[in-house]
Amino acid sequence: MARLEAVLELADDHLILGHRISEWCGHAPMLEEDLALPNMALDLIGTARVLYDHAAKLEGKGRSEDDLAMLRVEREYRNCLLVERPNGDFAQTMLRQLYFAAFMEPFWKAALGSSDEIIRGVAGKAVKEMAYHIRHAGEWVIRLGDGTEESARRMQGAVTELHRFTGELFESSPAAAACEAEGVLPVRADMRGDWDRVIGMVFGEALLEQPDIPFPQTGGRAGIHGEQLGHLLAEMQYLQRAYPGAEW
Amino acid sequence: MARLEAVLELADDHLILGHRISEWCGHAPMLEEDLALPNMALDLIGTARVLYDHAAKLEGKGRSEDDLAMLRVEREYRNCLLVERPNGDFAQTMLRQLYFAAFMEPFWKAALGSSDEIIRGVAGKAVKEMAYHIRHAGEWVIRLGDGTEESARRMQGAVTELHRFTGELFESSPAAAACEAEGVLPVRADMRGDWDRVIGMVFGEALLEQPDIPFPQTGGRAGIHGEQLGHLLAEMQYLQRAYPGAEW
Amino acid sequence: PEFLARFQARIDAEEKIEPNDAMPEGYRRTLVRQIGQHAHSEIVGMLPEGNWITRAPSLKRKAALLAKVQDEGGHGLYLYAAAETLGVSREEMTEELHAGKAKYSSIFNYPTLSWADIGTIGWLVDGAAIMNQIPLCRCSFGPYARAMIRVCKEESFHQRQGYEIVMTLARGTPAQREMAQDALNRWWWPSLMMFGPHDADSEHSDQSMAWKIKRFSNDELRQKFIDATVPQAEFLGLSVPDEDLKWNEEKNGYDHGEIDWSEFWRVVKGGGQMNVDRIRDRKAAWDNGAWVREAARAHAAKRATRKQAAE
Amino acid sequence: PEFLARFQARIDAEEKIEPNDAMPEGYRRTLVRQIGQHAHSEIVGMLPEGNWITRAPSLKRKAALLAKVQDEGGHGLYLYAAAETLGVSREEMTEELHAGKAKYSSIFNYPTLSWADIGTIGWLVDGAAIMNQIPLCRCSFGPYARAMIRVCKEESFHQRQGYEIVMTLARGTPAQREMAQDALNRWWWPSLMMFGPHDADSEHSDQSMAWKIKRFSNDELRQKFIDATVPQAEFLGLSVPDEDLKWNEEKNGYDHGEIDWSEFWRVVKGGGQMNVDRIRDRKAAWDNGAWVREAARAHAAKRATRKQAAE
Repeated sequence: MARLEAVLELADDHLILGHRISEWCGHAPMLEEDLALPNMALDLIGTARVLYDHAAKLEGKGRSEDDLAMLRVEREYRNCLLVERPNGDFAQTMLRQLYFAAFMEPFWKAALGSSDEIIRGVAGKAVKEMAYHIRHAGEWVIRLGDGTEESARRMQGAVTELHRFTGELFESSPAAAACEAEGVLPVRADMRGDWDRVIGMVFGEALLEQPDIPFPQTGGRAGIHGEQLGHLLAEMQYLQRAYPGAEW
Repeated sequence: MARLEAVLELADDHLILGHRISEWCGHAPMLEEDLALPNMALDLIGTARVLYDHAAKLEGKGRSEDDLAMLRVEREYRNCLLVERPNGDFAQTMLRQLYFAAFMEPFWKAALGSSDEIIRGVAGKAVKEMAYHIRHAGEWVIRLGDGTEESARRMQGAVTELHRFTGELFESSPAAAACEAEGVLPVRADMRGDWDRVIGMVFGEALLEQPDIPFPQTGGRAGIHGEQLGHLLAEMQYLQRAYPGAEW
Repeated sequence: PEFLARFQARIDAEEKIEPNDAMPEGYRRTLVRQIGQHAHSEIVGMLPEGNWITRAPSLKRKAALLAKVQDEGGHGLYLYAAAETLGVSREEMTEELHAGKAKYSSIFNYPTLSWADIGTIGWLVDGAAIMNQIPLCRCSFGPYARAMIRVCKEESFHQRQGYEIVMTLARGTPAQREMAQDALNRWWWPSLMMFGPHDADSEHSDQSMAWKIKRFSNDELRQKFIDATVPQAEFLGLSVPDEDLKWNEEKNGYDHGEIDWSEFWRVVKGGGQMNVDRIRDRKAAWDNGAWVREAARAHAAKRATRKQAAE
Repeated sequence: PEFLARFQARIDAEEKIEPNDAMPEGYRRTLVRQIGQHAHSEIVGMLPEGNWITRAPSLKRKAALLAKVQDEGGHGLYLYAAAETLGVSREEMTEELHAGKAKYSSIFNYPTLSWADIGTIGWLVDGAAIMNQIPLCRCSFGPYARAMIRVCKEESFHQRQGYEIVMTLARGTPAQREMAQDALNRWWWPSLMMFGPHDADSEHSDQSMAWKIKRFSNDELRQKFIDATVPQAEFLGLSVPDEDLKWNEEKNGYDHGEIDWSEFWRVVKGGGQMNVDRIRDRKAAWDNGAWVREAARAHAAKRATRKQAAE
């Protein structure tokens, strides 16, 4: 069922990125970021919860939000590769967040007109959150890009590392394409203009250049992930797996 | 049952240290060590297998070696704290290995006279392996301790980090004490002399000093582990947990 | 001496002391030490709970735990700000923590070994913290008192949330119930130690009482905590790991067994299982973040220069 | 030219060329490149399998996988040693790998996504490697030929072990069976690509044939591999993911579908999913180990000095 699959793709994007961000907890470079990072993680996980719940109902097999979030195997996760990339340093974490939010903000804005009521509801809240993520992460990209020599080097390193995963954001899986045709979800490719504009503005101030990407990386929507995802899942699923059927 | 518990303590020590060492695989500082480290891991895991199998039979509930190794929860593992410590850098890894092997070598030597046939069998093989581990790790401790300024600093850092976990090696849990009284296992405290002699010799050549330890750390035999062990187990147990009852 | 008497008179009249008011050096020092320790406790306290964020058993629990740990960071922030009004910077206090010169609550030197620990910390550790902190909402030093009002509200939310986690486990499968009992066994005594040594052995106490920084003695607060908590454990069907615990009709409270003070002092002096790891983790976060903070300063300076040039 | 003729005569007479023998520069260069690539493939090949060591599903499998990855390191060691006889150091070759100047087998740029991948790599990837390597045991260059004899023995052990893992899964639960089929789906085509481009598109080939570095063409070896492997898949009840695969009675072998060469070239040129991560991991291991290697050198020098002083 196309809508179920497409909703899971979105849910997985938000959960996995939220999980990655949550790994920073207690280890941020300053106390203010020990507050800001969980904030962003909470936004993402909150959105994921509504989407998994929606997916569970679309599926109609009695599975719960947690069953979908925590009891699938690696090949069944449908998140894009960008969100599963390891945190790396603070520059990579902030850039990854900017890349993602600069896509999701116009996406959710467009989704305000979805024919699916739940999607509209998610969009209303998420569009504001993503605008905040763009602002917060964007400011850091600028500060680090135009900060010290070291921070500029690391920021450019982050671009080299992550830019190749951004193309996948604009690609629609067959399931997503079906939802787009029905007006359930916005057309992913349509976000390109807004994304380019935001990234262009931030990069301009950050003195960064968008690199040429000879080999964009994709595969997440088909469940072909990088090798880090399995390790993330082993942790994330541990209790659910170790105590099958328990309530928490 | 005391013997079951005491055998599990030994098995857990070997498995967890073997697992830690195996984490180096493909990431060692030189190709020769990419061969030597798996060698040591294989020795440890090989010993663990025989011990788990022994424990499973002592228990007599139809559990297998893998059930015991992979399907207990964190609080049920009985390994000492030393072996679960994160790998840290190569200096820490080699020092941890030396500390452990310098205890196990005389232990297995004494266990050659055990009243338990399986223990005698394990001891015969393990005593040689531990002698090799002492040699290999000891040589690295010497090289790094008396190498460059950086390596000496790291090696001394490793001593500061790990020495406080060595006291636990010489302590017998009630289960172990019962086995010692019956002649099943050697008395742990009796290894002190040999251990001190080996460590003293190596440290002498490595220009290292044994620090005073105001607060020796113990707790592993009661299942009070550090926070890293849970993460190790989440990975190690993942497949067994995700596919209950499957054969591999 | 006349100044001291006037100061004490203000205190006795329950007036709030504000940062710009004249105050005895001892009063200032006591507060800096206490508020700093309190702030550090919030920050270090993020680590044992943070240890379970990536393994939280459901999305709801994961979100709640994230929010809780975030709140603790927030408390740290208010408290550092309150201490800063007394003329020490957050940076200085942080460096003292990393150098092992400043203390933080010893409870965070115990490891979190199961999910039940997360519930139990909320229930017992936040519960004990609230007992300590409610009187601080009336502390004579204004900024500290105001910070505590905010902190206490959030803490009691955490306490209820923690209790609810433990209740879910206590009413869950046998394995979950065992997990809950095990956590209670491990955290009970350290929680009692959070109130500090017996009154007879407590330094700093009398003067702090006189200055109304402290309003109840360690033993009074500990008794309140026990009296409040034991019935909660009973309600869950869990047993408090103290054979000598029993109701004393006469004092209308529980008598409890002897606390192992050697354990208390060992952990205070750095010998707890996690002391070394906690400080290492905090220091690593700080050191690994140095380039970020430096870049932020450098960027702010560049921006200021540009702005000036443009004016 | 006279020298070249004499050299070719030796080759034609199946004489082994040894490191100190005179040899054409092209022969030397070809061998350095090929042996180096081969060594790098063993080393990089430790990573995708290493990814599952900490998650191996049983102690027996964990030990076998460790031993296998260790063997690969050993192969790397013999092969670097064989290349070193031609005058390039292991260090130089390693730096070329890290700088992206030296290649390694593209197959290792695919991720290992499930435990079945570990079996499938043994079965297909080691299987394909053996097809390539058996003829190399008769390579005209002595040290390479001798290294390959040792390597081949171990590889065929790995291949059987891999097949046995896949068999266990194929005969296991439905989920395990699906895992095995999924792994075959993902690794089949990349394994066929391991033999290199079609003969018509293959550089270096003719000269290597003449020099007896190579003894069969890419397409010949690929055909052998397919003919050997398809019945193995059938025996397991797994389907080879090629709709055009069918038995051709006439040629006494299988016809297969068209290989996606654009995919092949993309990965060779650095665009595979794991190319960047593989080199980063290797480089990180090397860079993080620099202080260890340096200390070992420093210590050896100190020891030598002391020994001299003592004599």
